[in-house]
Amino acid sequence: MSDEVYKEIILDHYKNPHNFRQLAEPSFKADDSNPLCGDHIELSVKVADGRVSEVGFIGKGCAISQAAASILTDLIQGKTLDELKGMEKEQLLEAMGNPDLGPVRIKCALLSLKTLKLGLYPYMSARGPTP
Amino acid sequence: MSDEVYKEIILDHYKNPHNFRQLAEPSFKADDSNPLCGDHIELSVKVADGRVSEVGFIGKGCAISQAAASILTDLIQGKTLDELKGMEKEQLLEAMGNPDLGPVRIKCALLSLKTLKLGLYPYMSARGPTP
Amino acid sequence: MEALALDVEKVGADVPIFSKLFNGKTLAYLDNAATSQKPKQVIEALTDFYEGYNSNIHRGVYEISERATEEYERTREAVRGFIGAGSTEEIVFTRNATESINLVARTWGESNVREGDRVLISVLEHHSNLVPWQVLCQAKHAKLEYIGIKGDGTLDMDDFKEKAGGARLLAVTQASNVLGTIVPVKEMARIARREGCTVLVDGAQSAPHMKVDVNDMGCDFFALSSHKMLGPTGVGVLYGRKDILEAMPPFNLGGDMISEVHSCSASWNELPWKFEAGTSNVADVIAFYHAISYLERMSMESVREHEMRITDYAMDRLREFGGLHLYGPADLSKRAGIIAFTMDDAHPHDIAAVLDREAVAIRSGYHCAQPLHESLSLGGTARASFYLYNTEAEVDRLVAALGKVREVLGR
Amino acid sequence: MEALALDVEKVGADVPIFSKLFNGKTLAYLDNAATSQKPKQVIEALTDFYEGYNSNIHRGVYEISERATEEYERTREAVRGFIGAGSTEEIVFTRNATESINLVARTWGESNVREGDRVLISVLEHHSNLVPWQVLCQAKHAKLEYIGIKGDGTLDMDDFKEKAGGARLLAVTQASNVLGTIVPVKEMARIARREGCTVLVDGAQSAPHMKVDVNDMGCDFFALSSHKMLGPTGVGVLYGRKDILEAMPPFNLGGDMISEVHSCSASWNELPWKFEAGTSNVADVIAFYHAISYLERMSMESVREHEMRITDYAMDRLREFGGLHLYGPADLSKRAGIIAFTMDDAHPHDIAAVLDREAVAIRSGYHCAQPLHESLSLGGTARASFYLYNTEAEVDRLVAALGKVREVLGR
Ligand SMILES: Cc1ncc(COP(=O)(O)O)c(C=O)c1O
Ligand SMILES: Cc1ncc(COP(=O)(O)O)c(C=O)c1O
Repeated sequence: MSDEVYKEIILDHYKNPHNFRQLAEPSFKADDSNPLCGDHIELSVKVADGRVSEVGFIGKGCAISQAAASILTDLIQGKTLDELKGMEKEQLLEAMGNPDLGPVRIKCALLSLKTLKLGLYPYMSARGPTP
Repeated sequence: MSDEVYKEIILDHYKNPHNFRQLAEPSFKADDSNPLCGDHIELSVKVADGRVSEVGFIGKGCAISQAAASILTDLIQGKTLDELKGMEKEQLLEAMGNPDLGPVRIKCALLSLKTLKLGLYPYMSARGPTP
Repeated sequence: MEALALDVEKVGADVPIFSKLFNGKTLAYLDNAATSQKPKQVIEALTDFYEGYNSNIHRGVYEISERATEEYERTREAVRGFIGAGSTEEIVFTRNATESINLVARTWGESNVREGDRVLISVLEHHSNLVPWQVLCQAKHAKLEYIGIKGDGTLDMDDFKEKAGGARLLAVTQASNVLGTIVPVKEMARIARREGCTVLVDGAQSAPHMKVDVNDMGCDFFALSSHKMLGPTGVGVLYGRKDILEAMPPFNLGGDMISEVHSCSASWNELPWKFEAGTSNVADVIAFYHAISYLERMSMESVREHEMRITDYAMDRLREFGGLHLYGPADLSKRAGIIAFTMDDAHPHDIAAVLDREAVAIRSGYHCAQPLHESLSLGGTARASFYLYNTEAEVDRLVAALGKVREVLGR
Repeated sequence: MEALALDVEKVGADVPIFSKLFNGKTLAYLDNAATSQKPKQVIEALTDFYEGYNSNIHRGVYEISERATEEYERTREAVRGFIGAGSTEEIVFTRNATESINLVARTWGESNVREGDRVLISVLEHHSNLVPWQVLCQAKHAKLEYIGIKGDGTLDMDDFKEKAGGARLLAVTQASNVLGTIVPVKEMARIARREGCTVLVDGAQSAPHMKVDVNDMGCDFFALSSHKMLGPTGVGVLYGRKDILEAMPPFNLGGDMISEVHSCSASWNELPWKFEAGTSNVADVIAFYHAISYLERMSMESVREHEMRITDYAMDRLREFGGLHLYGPADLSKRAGIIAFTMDDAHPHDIAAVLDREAVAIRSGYHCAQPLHESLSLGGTARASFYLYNTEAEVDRLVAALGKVREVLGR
C-alpha cells in the first residue's frame, strides 16, 4: 500500500504550490503532459549570468505531479545550466521525501523534470558551449 | 490409452486388405488425403442396376485409414446409391468394432467414407434423380 | 425473480483472493471493468492441466494430447452456447478482445473497406474498437464517423439513423467501459444490416455481465475477453458469421491454421482453426471453460440483476456523499455496473491512490477511452465497476474511503 | 565439465506430471519439440498470481496492480538477460513464436519487402517461418528462395553463400524441429548482414535447449515460445534490434500500445509496449519468469550437455534395434535432441499410437514441416525429442515399446 505517498511535504506543495505563475520573458520554457492520466506542466525559466534567476510553473493534474513541479522550482533556483543538465531523478525524489511511488505514479513525479530538460536542451545548444 | 484401437479386425484388414485394386472402368472414382498425416485413399466403384457391383481401393497410410478403407469396401457391396448417400460414420465405425479413436485419428478412420461421398455426389447429380 | 437471487457470500468464498488481507483488510475489488478476479474452479483447472495432461493439441495421437484437444474444443462449444452462436465453426480463440477486433480489421477490413467507404463507430468506444478503424480508414482513404451521445450518456439514435445509410461497417460497443451505457445493438444491427452494412459488436464489457445472444442480436462479428469474465488472461474470442469467416483471408500464418504446405503454395485449415496460428494458449482456453460454467451456473440473468442492485445502491450512496460528479445514464436498465466520477477536491489518480490505502481498488485515468473523455471535456475520471461477488458492504467501504480522500487532499 | 552435470532425478521430481501414472506407468514424455512439461515453480506462480495479486497492469495505481506490473516487467528483464539482448525495449511479448514471426512479416515485411526482392529461407523451416514469407512474397511479387540441405541433414552453406548476395531478408531456424539440425546462424548472419540483408532467426527449437546470445549471433530478429521451455502456453517473445523496432509501424492496435488517441489521430507508446495491444497475458508472462530462472539455475550449458548425452545414447539404441531409418546429422555437435525416424513395418501414426499404450509419448506426421518431408520424399516421420528431465531409462522404454510396434503391426 502506498502509505508513504502523501507525505506532509507533498501535501503542502500541492495545496500551496510555490512559483505558480508564468514568467513574462523567460529564457526558455516548455510544456509536457503525461498522456495516460492528463497531467500537464508548463515550466518557464529565466537565466542570468549562467544561473537560474527565476522560475515559474503552471499546470494541472494529480497531487504528485503538481507537488513535484513545485518542489522542482525551489530546487533549481540559482543552479547553473550544467547543474540543471546533470540533474538526476533521484535528486527530485529525495527533495520530495522519497515517497513510495509505484511504476505508474513515478511518471507523474518525474513529469516536471522531463519538461525542464525538454526546454533546457534546445536552449543550451542554441547558446553553444559554456565558455 | 488407446488399448482398444488395434482390434483384431483392424489388424486383419490392415495386413490383408480386401478389394485392394483399381477398377478398370469404374462408374465413379475419387481420391482424397489427410493433409495432417499423409494418409491417401483412391476409391473406385462400379454401379450396375443402381447398386454397387464392384469396388476397389488403393492407398497408403496408417493402419486405421487403410483398414477402414478395406472394411468400407466390404460394407458397400450391393448397396443402392441412396443407401450409400445415407451412410453415416457410425456404420463404418461399428463395422470396425468401434475402436476407441481420439480426435486426431478419427479423421484417419473416416477418410475413406469422405472419399466415397466425394465421388458419389457428382455422380448422382450427373445421373439426375433416381426414377 | 427472487428464486434466481445470487448467493454473493458463496461466490466470494469461491474466489481465493478475497480471503487474503492487504494492509490488514480484505480487498474491496471495484476494478472489474479492467479485469475480474478468478474463482478457484478456474485456478485449479490450470493446475490440473499442467500437472495432469499438459501437451500440445490437435496433432498428438497419445492420450494426454487427445484429452487436451478434447477439453480445448469443449471450451469452444461452451462459448458457442454462452453467446448463442449457431456453430463452433464461428468461434475463434484469440488473445483478447483487442486482437479479435484487429483480426477483423486486418482481414475483413483489408479486403472489404474501400476508398470513400464510411465506417461508423461511436464516441463511447474503447481504443481497441477505435484505433484499428482509424488506421484502416486512413490506409484506405475511407471515412471514420462517430455516432454521438446524448446528455444522459445514452447513444444518440437519431444521429445513428442519419449516418447508417450506406455505411460499410458499424463497429460499436455493447456497453461503455466508462459511462456504463448499454447500447441498443440489436436495434442498430437491424437497421444497419437492412442497409447492407456489416456489424461488429465489442462485447468486452457486456458478455461478462448480461445474457448475450449473437443470433438474436443479428451482428456479424462479436468480440470478448476471458479475463473480464472470471477466466484467465491470454484468451479472447472472436465470433464471426460462418459465411463471412469463410470468405475472409487468414490472419496469422503457420501451425494449426494450415492444411497443406508446398514450397510455392499453401492452403488453409477449415473453420475455426484457419484463424488460430501456432500453438494455442491451450491451458488458459481449457480453464476458460470453468469460468463459463461458473457464470452459467449462477445464470447471467442473476448476475445482471445483482449488479443492477449494487449499482443502484452505489449511485445513491455516492449522491448522498456529495461533491462528486457522476457520469452516465441514470436509468439503471440502460446502464451496466460501472460508475465513472470526479471529485472537486481531488484528481482521479489521487482518489485511487488514497483508496488503495483502504484496500479499495478502483481505476483512474482515461480508461482507454480518451476521445470520450475529450468529448465530455474531462481530463480523466475515477471509476468503480462491479461484478457478481461485490457487496453493499464494499460500496460502504468505497464511500468511507472517499471521506479519507477529502480529509487528506481537500484544500 | 562434470561439475555442471545436471541432476536429472531432481529435475524430474520438480515436474508434477511425472509423478502421475498412465495405464499404471509413469509418463515417458518424448515430445518436447511440440511442448515441454512444467516444473512446479511455474505452475505455482500461476496460482500465486491469481490468488494473491491478479489485476490488470500498467495503469492501476493500487497495490496489486503495481505488483503485477513489476513482475510482468521483471520477466521482460529476465528474457533480455537470457538471450543476451541489450535492452528490455527490444523484448516484445507475443502469443507464441508463430505470432512473433507474423508480426515481423506484417510490419517490417509489409514496409520493406518490395517487388523483385528476394527472401531467403531454408527447406528446414517450420510452417510458421515459411508460410508468412510465402504469402508476403506473393503479395509483394517478391521471390521466395530455399536454401537446401546436404545428404547428412546439415544446411548447404555453399548454396546459402550463392543466394545470400542481394537478398532482402534471411529467415532461418536455429534448430530444425524434425532433423534436429543446428544451423550456423552466427556465420550466416555475418555474411548476410555484410550484404545488407536483414536476418530473422527462429529460435523456437534452440532457445529452450542451448545458450543463445542474440548480440553475438548478430541477428535483427529472434523468435521463441515460452511453452517449449518449461513456461506456460500463450506467451511468445519477439526480440528485435531497437532501431528496427522503432522504425516499424505497430501491429495490433488498441489498449497499452497507445500513447494518445483523438478522434482523428493516434500516437503510439514507447518500445516495447508499442507492440503489445490490449490486455496482456499477464499471468503467463509472470509465470514464464520462473521457467527462465529454472533454466538459468540449471545452466543452459548443462542442459545442452545432458541432451547431447541422451541423444547419443538414443541413437545407439535405435541403430541397434534395427529396421529403422534415422534422419538428421550423425555429428552430435550439429544436432539438437530430436530424432525423426521411420520404420519399415509401421506407419508413424501407428508407431505413436502403440507407444502410447506403453505411456511413451512421441509425435508422428509432418511436424509442420511438410516441404522438408517432401524434399526427403517422406510421407511423415515418427519423432522423439528430449529435454532436461529425460533419462536413459526412458530411452530404453522407447526402444522396448518399438518392439511392441513390430509385434502388433509387423506384416
Ligand atoms: C522451428 C519451429 N519454429 C516455430 C514453431 C512455432 O512455435 P509456436 O507453435 O509456439 O508458435 C515451432 C513449433 O513447433 C518450431 O518447432
Ligand atoms: C469496451 C471494451 N472494449 C475492448 C476492451 C479491450 O479488452 P482487452 O484489453 O481484453 O483486449 C476493453 C477492455 O478494457 C473494453 O472495456
